[in-house]
Amino acid sequence: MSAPRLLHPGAWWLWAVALSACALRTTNPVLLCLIIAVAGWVVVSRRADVPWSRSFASCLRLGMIVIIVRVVFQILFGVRVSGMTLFTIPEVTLPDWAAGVSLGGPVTLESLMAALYQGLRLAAVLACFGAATSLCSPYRMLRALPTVLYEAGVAVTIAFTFAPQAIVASRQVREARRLRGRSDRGVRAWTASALPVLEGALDRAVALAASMDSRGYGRRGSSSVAVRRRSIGLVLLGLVAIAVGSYGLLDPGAPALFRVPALALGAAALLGALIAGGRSTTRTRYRPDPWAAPEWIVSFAGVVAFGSFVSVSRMGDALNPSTNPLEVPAVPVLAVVGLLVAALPAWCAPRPPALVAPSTMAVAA
Amino acid sequence: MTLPLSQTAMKQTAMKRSSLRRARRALGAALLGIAALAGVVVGGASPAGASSCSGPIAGGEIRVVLVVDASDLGGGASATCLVVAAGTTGSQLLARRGSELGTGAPRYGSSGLLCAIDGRPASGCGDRSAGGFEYWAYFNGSSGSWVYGNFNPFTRRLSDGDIEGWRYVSGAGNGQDPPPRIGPARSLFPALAPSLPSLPDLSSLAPPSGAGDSPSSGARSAVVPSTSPSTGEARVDPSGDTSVDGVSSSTTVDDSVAVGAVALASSSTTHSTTGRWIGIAAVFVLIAVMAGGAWVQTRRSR
Amino acid sequence: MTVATPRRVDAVRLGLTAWVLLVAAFALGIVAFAWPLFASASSSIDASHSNDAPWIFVVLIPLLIGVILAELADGSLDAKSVALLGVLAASGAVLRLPSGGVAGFEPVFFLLVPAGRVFGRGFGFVLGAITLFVSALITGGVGPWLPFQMFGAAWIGFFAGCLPPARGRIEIAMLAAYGAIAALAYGLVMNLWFWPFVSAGDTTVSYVAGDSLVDNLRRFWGFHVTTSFGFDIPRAVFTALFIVVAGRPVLGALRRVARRAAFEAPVSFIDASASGSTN
Amino acid sequence: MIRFEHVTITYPEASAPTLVDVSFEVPEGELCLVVGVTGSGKSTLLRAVNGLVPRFSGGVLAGSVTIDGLSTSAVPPRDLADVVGVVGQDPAAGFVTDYVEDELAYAMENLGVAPDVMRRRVEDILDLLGLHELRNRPLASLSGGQQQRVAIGSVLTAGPRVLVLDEPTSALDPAAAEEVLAALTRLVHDLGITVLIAEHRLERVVQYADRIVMVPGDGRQVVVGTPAEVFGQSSVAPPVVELGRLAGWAPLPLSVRDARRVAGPLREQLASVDSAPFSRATRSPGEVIATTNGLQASYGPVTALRGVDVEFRAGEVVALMGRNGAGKSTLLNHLVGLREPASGAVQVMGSQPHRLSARDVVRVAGLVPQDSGVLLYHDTVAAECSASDRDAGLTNGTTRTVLDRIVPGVDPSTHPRDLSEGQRLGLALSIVLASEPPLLLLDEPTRGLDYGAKQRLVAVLEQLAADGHAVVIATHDVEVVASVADRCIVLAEGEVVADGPARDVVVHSPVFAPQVAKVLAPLALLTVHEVELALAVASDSPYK
Repeated sequence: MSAPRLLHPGAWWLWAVALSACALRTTNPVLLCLIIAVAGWVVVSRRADVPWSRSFASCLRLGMIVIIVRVVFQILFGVRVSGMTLFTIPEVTLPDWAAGVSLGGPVTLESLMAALYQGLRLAAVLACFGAATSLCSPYRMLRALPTVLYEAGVAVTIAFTFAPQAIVASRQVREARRLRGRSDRGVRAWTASALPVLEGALDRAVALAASMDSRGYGRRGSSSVAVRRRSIGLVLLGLVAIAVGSYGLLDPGAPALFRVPALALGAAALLGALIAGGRSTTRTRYRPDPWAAPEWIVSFAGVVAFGSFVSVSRMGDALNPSTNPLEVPAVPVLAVVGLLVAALPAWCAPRPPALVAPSTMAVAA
Repeated sequence: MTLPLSQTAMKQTAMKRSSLRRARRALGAALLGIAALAGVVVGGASPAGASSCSGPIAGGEIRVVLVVDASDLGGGASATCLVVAAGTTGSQLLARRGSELGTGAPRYGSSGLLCAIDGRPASGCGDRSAGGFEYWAYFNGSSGSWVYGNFNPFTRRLSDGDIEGWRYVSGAGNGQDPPPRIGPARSLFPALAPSLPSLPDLSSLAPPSGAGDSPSSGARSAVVPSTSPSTGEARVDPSGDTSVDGVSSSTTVDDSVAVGAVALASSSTTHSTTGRWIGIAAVFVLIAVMAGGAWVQTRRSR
Repeated sequence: MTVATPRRVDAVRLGLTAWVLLVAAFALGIVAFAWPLFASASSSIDASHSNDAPWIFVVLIPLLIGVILAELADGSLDAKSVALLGVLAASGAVLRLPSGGVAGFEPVFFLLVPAGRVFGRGFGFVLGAITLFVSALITGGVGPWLPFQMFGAAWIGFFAGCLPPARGRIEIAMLAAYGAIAALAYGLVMNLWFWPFVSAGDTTVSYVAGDSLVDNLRRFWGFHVTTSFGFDIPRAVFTALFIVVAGRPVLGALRRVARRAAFEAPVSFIDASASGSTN
Repeated sequence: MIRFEHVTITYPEASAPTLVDVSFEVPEGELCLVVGVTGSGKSTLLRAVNGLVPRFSGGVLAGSVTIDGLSTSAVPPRDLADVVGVVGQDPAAGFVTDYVEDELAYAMENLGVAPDVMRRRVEDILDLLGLHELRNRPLASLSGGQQQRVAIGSVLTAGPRVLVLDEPTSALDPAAAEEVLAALTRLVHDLGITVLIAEHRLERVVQYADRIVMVPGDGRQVVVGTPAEVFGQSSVAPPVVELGRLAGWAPLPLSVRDARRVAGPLREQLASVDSAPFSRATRSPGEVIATTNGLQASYGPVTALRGVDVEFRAGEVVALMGRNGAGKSTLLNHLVGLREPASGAVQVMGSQPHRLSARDVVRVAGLVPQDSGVLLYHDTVAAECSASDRDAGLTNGTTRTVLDRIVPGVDPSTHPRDLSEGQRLGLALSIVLASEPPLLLLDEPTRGLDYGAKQRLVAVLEQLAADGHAVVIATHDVEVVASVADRCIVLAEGEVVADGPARDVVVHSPVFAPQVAKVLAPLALLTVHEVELALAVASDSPYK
């Protein structure tokens, strides 16, 4: 248990992505619920006390909504699979311009369960994303960007810094409207206040640019031709691979190699290009986040869980319980164990330090 | 300026509290959802009743023959005449057949692709093979010959006298894939006649006209009763199903299907449901513990 | 005061590589968004790992955006552009707040379109991507859809920068029309990507892998009409209205700052020793 | 260190050059003060030091600017980052990151300083500027003074030899200004950094300056020299210098301390004179216009006002003083009905402002907010004026006439944001005044105004008071208070700690006393003008 510090955002994201990949491989409600629980547990025990750590809760709520939407969708548009009819709603057929789809009819338990499973899966994926966002500070995330994306990162940072001020400014402007004897409520007031805020923002941008310029912004070693060639080459390779991959994805005739492997290769090449390009800048990072044992453990935990799911899916249908006929979902022990491993970060990750959050997220609430 | 600051500060604290509360509520909600789900899963499916294909059909009902050819999976080919409500879709027809023969409902992939009929194949869905893909190809034979159906069983609505065919093929996934080996003959529809109890004489049966290329024995016998108007229809089906071809197919399903059916039946009923329930219970206890722990933690951090 | 005839600013210049990347990205974008329509029944998309394809794109799209941003940034993204980007992105995100990021009332484009118009394609592209990224981070709305939103918005900004030169009323009308169309297209495309998730499996409006393009399109249209028109139409109308109402002043403000930030402003040193230096 | 040689700067689309043939030199380790009226080109001169002008702004620079041997024509600003550090007017506007530490490191990241070196320098700067306890704080949560110091630190970390600051203290309250100036002098004395400052609040900085560059504007030659030399002839000068001129002291005292040393005789001479007659508070306040009793206000956990009881009468000018965050702005907002009192009551002309509709409020009370710019959101001055006439339902042209009375000769076609500080304030003021509210509130009206603009503002306020308005100004500017306020209310922690005649309150406060009062204490004279009058009386008093 190391001293309180923020874990490298990359580790959290790896963990979360692996977990969501697990969720994608199953419609087993039990496992999905377990995934959500694991994510929640880790978030609760390792999130910093900062505004953005709330996003997990909101993602859970969103997940709930997704489930409901999916089920309602099934009830309205569901094609009537045979089975135990729960209730029947009157049939309607939409006009042709709306593609003449027909709504309503008898609603069966089987169809509802299928919808529920699918909704649950999406909810689980959302929960994983929510976990990642609420576990790592966006600022750290930006600092972890590859250096070629530095400019974009700076732009985002500026946006973070400026957003709350823009909100304050818009409030002042609305007050100012009242001072000038205009109503400060309603959409009109809101729109009218938008413009002065924008103008202030733009003036602000000019001042900011001057300050950045005089503080050495954009002072980078001209990227050497070799490096540039290398990164461009990588990019092209990546593009070709992706093209092949997406072709293979769509054409049944294409050999298996032309599919996911090709796309993976493409992704790798692009990533390589980003990193290779980074070498060319003379910029340095102040106190970069270390990638130490805890980072390894956390990301490893996620990978283990994913591995367990893959091996389970090899063994049979336990990950996708049939809803028609409706059967009691089996609980593959291996997958459960894998998910428990994924819960390890709740203990292995260092506690976050007590840091004061900048007002960005707060005001946004 | 102090007021925006103080406000943000205030907002932050407020939000922290509310966010924790939300997180807790959300976890609780998740648990509730799970409980509800568990409760629902207990309910089983009950097969719907069926009306006779040889008997008179009521208005709003249609007669459809469904040919399923699983020969490539070691199963036989069978033709089943069913009476269903007008506007039934191809997928509904399949499900209905499954419930009538007791061979269980077809299995679909999450993308809506038909994966298995009568539990065949046991796993996998449209996997690749040497010949391209192994999948259930959908045909329509209402015209008297099989037409590769580029249509979607979920949206395809059937009309009276339709002959639908499924064959498990290994092919490129286009019109070149082979059709079912039972020809889509009108004769697949049993003549309407009063039902007189007698035993079917299977030996005296001639091969049907327009039966598909090299029909398997199972397939031939399967279509027989419907070809001889004199016999075949007249018999009470042990399963209480008066549908002649229901009988015929059910009697003539070869062992593999029978075995498959048994296996499938057992898989949906007898295999250790209790064990599964225990497993589920265990996991949910786990989840409950986590949720509780999370709740306590958020409480403490307040 | 050159308000009347401002020169066309190009805050982020596009090199050859950038163009190649953009074209490639556009193509991939089409695949990423429209794969449900082209996927054939038994292609691996709905074979064993049924939903992998979209998730592959969830990984690919951000990478691609990253590469493009890096390429655009390389050299041509100077302090002024970055500062403007940041501030405009923040304003866009803030504009989005009252709508809570709900699809219905989406004033983002109302800033994005004029900005792309004034500062050029490249800038529009970057601004679109960054604005949605920022607002997602601020509202905690990070999810699998984010890369696609960024991508969509980026293109909206890009094409806003490609619109033909026009002045006064015509310009406003053109922008408003473009805004409305863009908003509609955005919703449509987002749905297209999202469709297979919401309604995978067995509904009359759900995606059926391998079904004929026409049928899938029909069903998709059904899905779109039944689910999203409620949001998309108002969004398009709002965007157009905004641009009609506030378009002129916004354009004015942007052009003013383009002047004050003096993109491509003539800089010269008259000096005994050194002279004729440029930015 | 800094050398300007025959520098003439012309902006694009500008008819005349902003600076003409400017030549001066600042040796290493000096603190050089740039003075001049608003719009005289001070900022241009400062930004030319590291080449932001013309590289950033566009334009033509004739002549040459060399820093530490580097010519700005050869080296772009970003490559001068480790030679010149430039801090803009509004520090917050220059912040790129969100946390103090990151902000300090930002410049070094751009320069590619090695991580360990970076770490060390950040620590050094944190100690040097006394920011160490703020290192993990978000920038937005800092006070003005702290922000200004962080801004300075953020350019210092690059290790420049020259530091250029544009009005570093004009927006700060006296205490915060002291913090910043103390830090600056430490830099000059300990690190031998050359500092170039532009500042309106001369009284704050003159005493630290080694050299003055006076930019008269409108194309006249700049005057360079020691403070004493320059102020001998300059039109703009801090009160203590003017007092010195009046009393004919030589050398001219630049700080209160110097002045007190030589002020003995003057004090004796004036001791006999009873200051009462010169106290300009001869206006007789009229009927009560606004009152608050037991006014409470709070933002969530923090209480902004706790039980404030004040009243404002027609025809008096009341100064509202106190630290930042003492509750001044909050009180004003309540008086104009922007906030609803948590408890207690606010009465303006017998009605509760927050109950009134926007249209009615402006007829009762008008507020010119701290950033007067937010009142303006049309694209020309003319549009603003006509809009304000429409809003308040006045006959067309009313606002314009008011504007002409306050700041004559503003080009109606200019964009409000292109106006000078003083003009913009004038425009905002006239918009508020157009509907003639009996209660007029101004929040920090003198921020960023030069002496001339301040004097005009004072005149306007006098006029308004004479017309029977109740004028309330929340300000840090003790000199303005001294010259215009009849009554002074001091807020602290949201409570009224002093409320009485400006003279009594101000003279006895170490913080709020104007320079003249400090020099002449215990005499209750506040401005040079009063001293003049007093001297006139004293000279023909029987004692001589």
